[in-house]
Parts: sequence; C-alpha cells; structure tokens
Amino acid sequence: MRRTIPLVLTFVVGMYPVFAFFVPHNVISNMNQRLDTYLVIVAAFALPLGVVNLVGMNLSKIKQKKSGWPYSIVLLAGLAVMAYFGVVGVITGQYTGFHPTFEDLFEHMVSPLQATMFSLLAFYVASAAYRAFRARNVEATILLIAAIVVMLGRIPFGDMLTGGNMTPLSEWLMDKPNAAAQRGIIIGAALGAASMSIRVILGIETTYLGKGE
Amino acid sequence: MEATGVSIWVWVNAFLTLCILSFLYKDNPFFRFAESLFAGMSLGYYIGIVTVQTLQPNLIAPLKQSFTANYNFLLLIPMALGIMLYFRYIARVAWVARIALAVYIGYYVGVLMMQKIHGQVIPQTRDTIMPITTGGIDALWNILVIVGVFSVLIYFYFSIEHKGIVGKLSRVGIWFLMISFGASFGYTIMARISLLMGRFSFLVNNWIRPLISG
Amino acid sequence: MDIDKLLYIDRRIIYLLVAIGALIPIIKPIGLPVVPTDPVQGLFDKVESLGPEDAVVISYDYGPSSEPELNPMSEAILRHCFTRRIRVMIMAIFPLGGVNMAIRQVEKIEAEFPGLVYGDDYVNLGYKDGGQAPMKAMAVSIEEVFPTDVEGTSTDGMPIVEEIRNYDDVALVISLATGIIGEWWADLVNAQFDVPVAVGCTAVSAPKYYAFFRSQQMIAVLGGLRGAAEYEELVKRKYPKIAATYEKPEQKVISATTGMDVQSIIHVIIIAFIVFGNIMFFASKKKGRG
Amino acid sequence: MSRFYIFPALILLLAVPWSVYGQVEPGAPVGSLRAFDTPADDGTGVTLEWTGEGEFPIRVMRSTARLGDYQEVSEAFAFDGSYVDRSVDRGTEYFYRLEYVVGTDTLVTEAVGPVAAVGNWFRTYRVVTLVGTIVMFTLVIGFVSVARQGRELYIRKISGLNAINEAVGRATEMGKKIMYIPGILSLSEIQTIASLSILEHIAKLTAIYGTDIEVPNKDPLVFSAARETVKQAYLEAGKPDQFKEEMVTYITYDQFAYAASITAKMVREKPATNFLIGSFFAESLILAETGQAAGAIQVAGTADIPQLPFFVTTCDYTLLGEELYAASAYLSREPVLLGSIKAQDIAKVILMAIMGLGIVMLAFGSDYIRTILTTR
Repeated sequence: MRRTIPLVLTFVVGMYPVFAFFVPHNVISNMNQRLDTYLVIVAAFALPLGVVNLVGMNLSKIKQKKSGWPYSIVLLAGLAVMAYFGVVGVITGQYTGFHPTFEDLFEHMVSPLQATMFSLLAFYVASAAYRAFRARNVEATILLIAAIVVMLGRIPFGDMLTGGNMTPLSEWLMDKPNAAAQRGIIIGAALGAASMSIRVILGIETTYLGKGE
Repeated sequence: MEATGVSIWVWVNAFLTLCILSFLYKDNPFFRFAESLFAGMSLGYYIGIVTVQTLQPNLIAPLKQSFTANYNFLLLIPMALGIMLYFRYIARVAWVARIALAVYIGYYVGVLMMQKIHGQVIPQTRDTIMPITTGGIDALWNILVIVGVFSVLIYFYFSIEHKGIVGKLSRVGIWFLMISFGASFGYTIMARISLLMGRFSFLVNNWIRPLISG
Repeated sequence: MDIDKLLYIDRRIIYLLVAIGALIPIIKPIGLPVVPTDPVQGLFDKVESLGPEDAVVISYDYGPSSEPELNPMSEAILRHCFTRRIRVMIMAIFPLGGVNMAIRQVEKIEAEFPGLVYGDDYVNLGYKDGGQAPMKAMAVSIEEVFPTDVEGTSTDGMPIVEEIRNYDDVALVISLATGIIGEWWADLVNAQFDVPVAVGCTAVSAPKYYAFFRSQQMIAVLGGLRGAAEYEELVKRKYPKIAATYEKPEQKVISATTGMDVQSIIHVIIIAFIVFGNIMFFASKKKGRG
Repeated sequence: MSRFYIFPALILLLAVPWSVYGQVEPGAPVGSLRAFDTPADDGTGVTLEWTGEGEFPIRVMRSTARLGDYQEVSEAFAFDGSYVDRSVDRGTEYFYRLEYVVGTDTLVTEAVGPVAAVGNWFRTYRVVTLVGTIVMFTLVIGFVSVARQGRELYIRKISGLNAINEAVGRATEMGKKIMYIPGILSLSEIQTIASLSILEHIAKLTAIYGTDIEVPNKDPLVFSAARETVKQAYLEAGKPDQFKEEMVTYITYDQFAYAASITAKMVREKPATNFLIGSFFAESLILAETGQAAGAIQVAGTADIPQLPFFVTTCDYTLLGEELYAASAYLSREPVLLGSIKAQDIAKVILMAIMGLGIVMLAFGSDYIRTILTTR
C-alpha cells in the first residue's frame, strides 16, 4: 500500500504529459495547463519545510551559545524582517503586491549581495584559468589553446594584434568543433535523462521515495 | 535620507558590496555578517515572493473569488498535496508525504522527457545530417562536425571497452570535448568580468564620484 | 629564485590585478572597435527585414545580476525596432526581477521615441508566472495570457493586442535570457509553434546555443557583452541617429563598447598569467629533470 | 516527400477534416474556397483555403448563419491561399466567405459552411517523436527485463565511480567530513533525482566507515528527500544510531546566498571531500574554486553543459552529462538498472545509424531523412 500508491501515481501522472504531448484534444490540454499551475502550488508548500529546519538550527545555536552564535541572530533578524514585509500585504489585504519596504530592502540589500557574490566569479575564473591551463599533456594542451584563441577572439585587442584574424578563428572554433562536441553531449545527456525518466515513470528507480515501508 | 549628497541606501549597498568582496582576501567578521544577513534576508524574500506571486494569484485569490467557477474547487487537490508534505513530521503517517512527491516528480519527469526527445534529440540528430559532397571548404567543415558528434557519442558508449578503433575514436571525442570546454571557458570569462564591471561601476559612479564632487 | 614558489603564486595577487584592470576603464574609457559575427548579424538582418506591419515579442528573461551584460543588448535592440517602427510586445518570464528589467528598459528607450503610441506601436505586458505554461498558452491567445498590461490596465481594446493575437501574427521572438529560459523559447516555442526565435544571452549560455543556432532553432545568438557590442556597432553603422545617442556622456559610461575596454584589459591580464604559469611549469619540469 | 506522408495520412484518415467547397465564380480573383476544422489541434481553429493569385486584397468574413450578418475576421491577400481563424468558439458552427473590391463594387464569394472547430485526438506532425518515444520505452523495458532474468550485461568501468569511492576513503583516512551538494534545482529536474541515488551510495559508504557527511540544501523538497535518503542509507548499512539530523540541512532558497554559505563552510570547516553532483548554474565555479583553494578533493557531476568547463578545470573528477545518469544507475546496486544504460547505448547506435543513412542519402541527393525528422 504505502509503496504501491505512490508508484501507481507516479506512473499515471508521469504518463499524462507524454499522452498530452501527442493528443491535442481540448479535454486533455485543459487539464495539462491546470497541472502546470497546480504543481507550482505544491512546490510553494514545501518552502516551510526548509524554513523550519533553518530556524530550528539557528535557535539551538543561539541557545547553546555555539561559536558564531551572534551571526545566527543576524540571520534570523534578516529572515523575520524580510518575511514580514513580504507577506504583510497579502495577510492584511492592504497591498495588492509587495510592501514598498520589501522592494527597497530587496533593491538595496538583497540585490547587491546577489550581484557581488556573483561578481566574485570574475576573480575565480582568473585564478582557475591560471591554475588549470597548463600544457601537461595532449588533452590539457588542446584545452589551453582553445581557451586562449577564444579569449583573444572575444576582445578587440585580439583583432588589433592579428590584423582582424582572431574573431573569425574563434568563431570557427565555436561554430564547428565546439558545436559538434556540444551536440554530442546534448544528445547523450538527453538520452540519459529520457531513460532515467522512463525508469522513474515505470517505478524501476525509487530512491527519491525512500525505501522504508 | 540624503546624508552627504549620497542616499543612505547607496551607503548600505556599498557597505554590503565591500563586505562580500573582502572574502577574496580571507574569511572575516564582515563577510560573516553579510553572509548570515544574506542567507536570512534571501529566504525571507522568497517567502514573500512565493506568497505574493504564487499562492496569492494561483490559490488564495481564485478560491476567495468563487469556489465553483472555473472548477476552482479543484485547487483543493494541489493544496492537499502540499499539506501532505508536512506528514513527514509525524512518523506513523510519514509515508503520506510520498504521495505528494510521487505526483510532483512524475509530472515533471514526463514533461522533461518529451522535451528532451522532441526538442533536443530529434532536431540535433536531424541537423547532423549535412551535405558532404558539395565540394569546397564547407563540405570539409561539415565532415569535421559529423566526426565530432560521432566521436563524442562513442566516448559516451558504455557497452564496449574503449580499446582498438573504438578507443581511438573515443580519444578523438575527448579532444573535441576539450576544445569545447576550453572554448566555452574562454568565452565565458567575458560574462564574469561584466558582472564585476557592474559592481565596480556602481561603486565608482554612484558612490565615490558623488562623494568627491560633493 | 624559487620557481616552484612562483608556480603556486598566491591567488590574491591575481585578484588584485583583475580588480585594478576592471577599475581603470571605468574611470577613463578607451573605445576599441569590434567586428560583428554571423550569429549577431542574423538578428540584425532579421530585424532589418521587418517593418511597421510586423510584430516582435521581446521577453525579459533575466534579473538584476545579468544587467551589465543584457541591458546594453536590450537597449540596442529596442532602439533598432523602434527606429524601424516595428510593433513590439514586451513581456517577462523570469520570476526574480525580470519585470523590473522590462519596466526600466522601456521607460528609458521610449523617452527617445516620442512619436510612438503606447498600446498601438508597443506595449509592456509585464510578468507572467508559470515559466513554460504562458509560453505555450500564447500560441492560442496572447490576450488571454496577458489580460492586463504591466500597469494593470486592461489590454482589451489595445490595437496591438487585438491585432497580434498569437504566435501566428508574430514575426520574431527575442528572448533576453539568463539560465534556461532562452532555451525554452527554442525547444518549446520554436519547435512546437514554428516562430523564429533569437536569443540574447549571458556569455555563459552562448557556447551551448551555437548548437541551436546551427540547427536554426535560434536564428540568432547574441552572446554576452561582446554580442551587445556587435549589435550596437551594426545599429550605429546603419543609423547615424542612433549612433548620436551613444555619444552622449551619460550613455557612454554603460554602453557595451565601453565595457569592451575592461574586457580587453582583463582578458590580457588572464592570458599573461596563463602564459607565465606555463613558462614556470616548463622551467620547473626542466629543473626537475636536471 | 510523398512517401513520408503515407503514414501520417493513414492516421489523418481517422480524423478526416470535414470540408465544404464553395463555387468558383468566373473572372473572380479568388475561388474554390473551402473551410474545414484545423486538423491536429485542440479545437481552436478553422482553416480556410482558396485559390487566387496576386497581391489582391481580400477580407475573410464569418457568420453563424448562411444568410446572416457577416463580420470581418481578418484581411488577407489573394495569393495567401489560406488562413487559420483562431478566434472561433469551439463547437460553434460558422459560415465563411471572402469579400473583395473591384472598382467601386464590393463582391463576395459563395459562402461555405457550416463548419465547426473540434478537438482532435492526434498530432499527426509528431509521428516521428511518437515512434522515438515508443522505441526508447521498448529499449528500456526490454533490457531491464533481460537483466532481471539474470543475464550478465557488460558495462565498461566508469572511471568516475572509482573516484567517488577513493574520495570517500580519503576523508575517512583524514578523519574529516564530506560535503555533498545535490545541485540547486528541485525534484522537478531529472539530474537531482540521479544525484539522490548517488547520494544514497555515498551515505552508505560513510555509514560503514563512520565518516561524517553533510548535505546542505537549496531546495526544500530536495532537502526533505535527501534527509530520507541518507537516513535510509544509514539504516540499510546497519548503523541507524549514527545518523544525525544535522547531516542534512537547509540553507536558503537563493542561489548566491546558498553559494555564500557553502563557500564559508568550505573555508571554515575544511571538508576533506566535496561532491558537487546535480544541476548547477553560475555558482558552480564559486563553489568548486573555493573548495579547490581550501584543499578538498572534489568530484563533480552535471548535465548542465555550460558548467562542465568549470568543473573540469577545478575538480579532480567530473561526471560529464550522460555519465551522471549512468553512474546513478550503476551505483544503485540493482543490476536491473544496468539494463537502462544498455538501452541508452542502443539508442545512440540507432541515432548514429539514422545520421549515417541520412548523410549518405543526402550525398545522393535525397533529403528524405532530414524531412521526416523535422519537428513541430
């Protein structure tokens, strides 16, 4: 029972979009559009699972005065303030969208934090390139040469250096050998994903359900 | 909110930016502060987003409006599935949570499978069928691409030991992969630098310049 | 001199040089020219082939973190479409800030084209939740997917929404995308509804999209800031009036062409480090043998 | 061309469009108007076809009664030859006629109808995809049942799998912990499901060796499933008492805030081994480069192609694309799953054969295979 019901459901619900892909009839397509929004709702309900865990962990950190506990206060305060201004509109019905403070906090605090964290990548690509692009063997040398050619091809400086030859060369590299390899990986990975999907739909692969009764 | 000709928000923004950048030197209390604040605020942000952009328009509003119109009562199904997720907390009925997971995973797996077969495998296979007898340089490049696709697919072939001719072909496949990885890496550096420019141009143009010029 | 020590130089030295390289052109732009490539030319030519009787959908599928790359792209494309008086429907699929991108970009560019009529020449339909669901539903009716525009005004009766009913009436979809959304337009909308799709993406996604470009599932791919700079260049060459806009000082700071200066410098720094690393690598190997 | 249409045409016969013909008026710029339910759609379209030449402007008119009031649906030109009316109500019967102006006179063609849009039961233009899907299902089911019968299937050693075991071993020797990052997408992504089955294998190893493991999560559904998976692995390894709730934690839903927390953990807690397996985006390099700098052994695996170059350059071993799925089947201990790897291989052979045949046929001037592979 406890395993059969979920497996039967996976099969039925999993075959539905496959069916709907080939059957245009409105009876099928209407339901399919509904399912799209329904599952977004299910996913929304999952968020508290994470919130409960995070809050619990940090509260116990503060209680036990574990190292770095003051940072847990910062975390919980940030969470509380942001969540409050996020939901207050819906709860009181006062705002149709977000509380203006919510948008301010996002624009001037969350968004710059995101952007700066993201921008660290500029430094990391540099250090990774320095370390990884060494002509250790044939494969590494190919990797190194392709990288340098494309880097030079992307910047105006490369063309200045070679009389305009770098852009066409790097385009050729992107459009021919790169595209060929990408295509090989795309086809392979898509087949892998399709066979994994079939395993899940048919109930052959069940790790995600947990094994116990 | 105008302090020194620069709004307090710009100061906050600049401070948090510098806190994160300081991690490049080493882990420090400023970074730790920003990181903790970031974790908390971002989760709070998503609580707001999910409530306002998903639950409100897709669940709460339609149910409030009318229970019967447009089959709105069917919305009780995803709601029930969502609530089932919480059964995890009660050991005796924890298995019920699986029902929600089964539906969620089943649906997306079906959708994605069709998308991969229809949108990727078939068109990419089709496009590998290229003319090789037209003469000229294009035919040569077409042959190169075909060899690339075949050799990479052979590299991913698991049923045979990679020895002999298969071994050689899969080696060629690895070369193609290496060209692709190198080229992609080189290509992407630009994207990453753009991000840094965005931050620096904020610090210079919105924060420091106005401070200097008054 | 200890070569092995040089081989493993402190990452922080690299970080410092990268930071300096990024700062210089921001303070003082240089302005090196770029050469347009085929994947970008594809979009330019397509837009050139369209006129006031055609409609284009531009979808803002990115958030604040991709602004430095995709804003200059969006500006050049909007200017180009508006100059040719092509009808433009603007929308957003990216949940985290896509709609803000659309609002800011439209506000900025529409001010340069006072002759255009909102609701007839262009419309900002705003954000629609659900990822692929609205993309599919637009094949049936755009008006049903977007009953109101971004301001909450009813789209019922707007000439552009009345006349451009679904993908059949759309000549081209341009997605300015980060992550997977650009791909959806190709393997879902182009594959299932046969609308030409062009994608302007961050440079990360571009290498993969070359495969889609080859198969013409995407008629054009604009990769990152370089793609933006190329498009800017093409538009500036053809339309002196637009070129004049880019000469204004406040625009110069953030244009793609200026950004390419920073790119040049940092790319050269990284290449120099790679070359240095390899010299040291071979030197230490020689030393090891000796 | 014509050969290809035989199969879809047979299926079309099941849903023969009900069409009605109008009269040809002598000397008119358009004639032979016919209207029929648009085939292979969800009942939202009526297709009109006519014969006509030149850029002669015409109007498509519609009414619900043959002699009723005709409203303009759209403008067209004579040479268009067809129009799909998507503004119909499903099931309502309509009449159509074309209107055009000659000199000062407005003339109309004979009305055709009644015609109604109805939902159809098969997308004829997706026959090839249907065949492909059926073949894929057949291959997987076939090889899995072969494996079930106990027949030995040869699968070459996947070198990434050794790397996984060695990486766990190293952490055990060093007495430090293992960090397992299951990607940043939800369970709606197939890679995440693959990642969970690899996690199960690794958690069993850590249970047996008594190594500490931490699984920080970005997605709450994955968090919940990962906790279940790890708990189960400890149970099956006979060490349920060693499982601790803190092993699987939730961090935050934001991609970069998640990356910030994980990198901080990597620097502060210095795990011996990092596994980065699942679906990754821009954070891939932030995580992998920080982990590398912190001196960890790293094994990555993803089918997100844009991130592969970064993992390849910063990790000790990377499972590329399809290898991720193969590894998850390989590791899940059940030999039947090996059947599905075999199925993937056969699918590749079939595809290569189709490509090869297509290329040869194209060389001889026939684009038959390319044509049938055109998808919509």
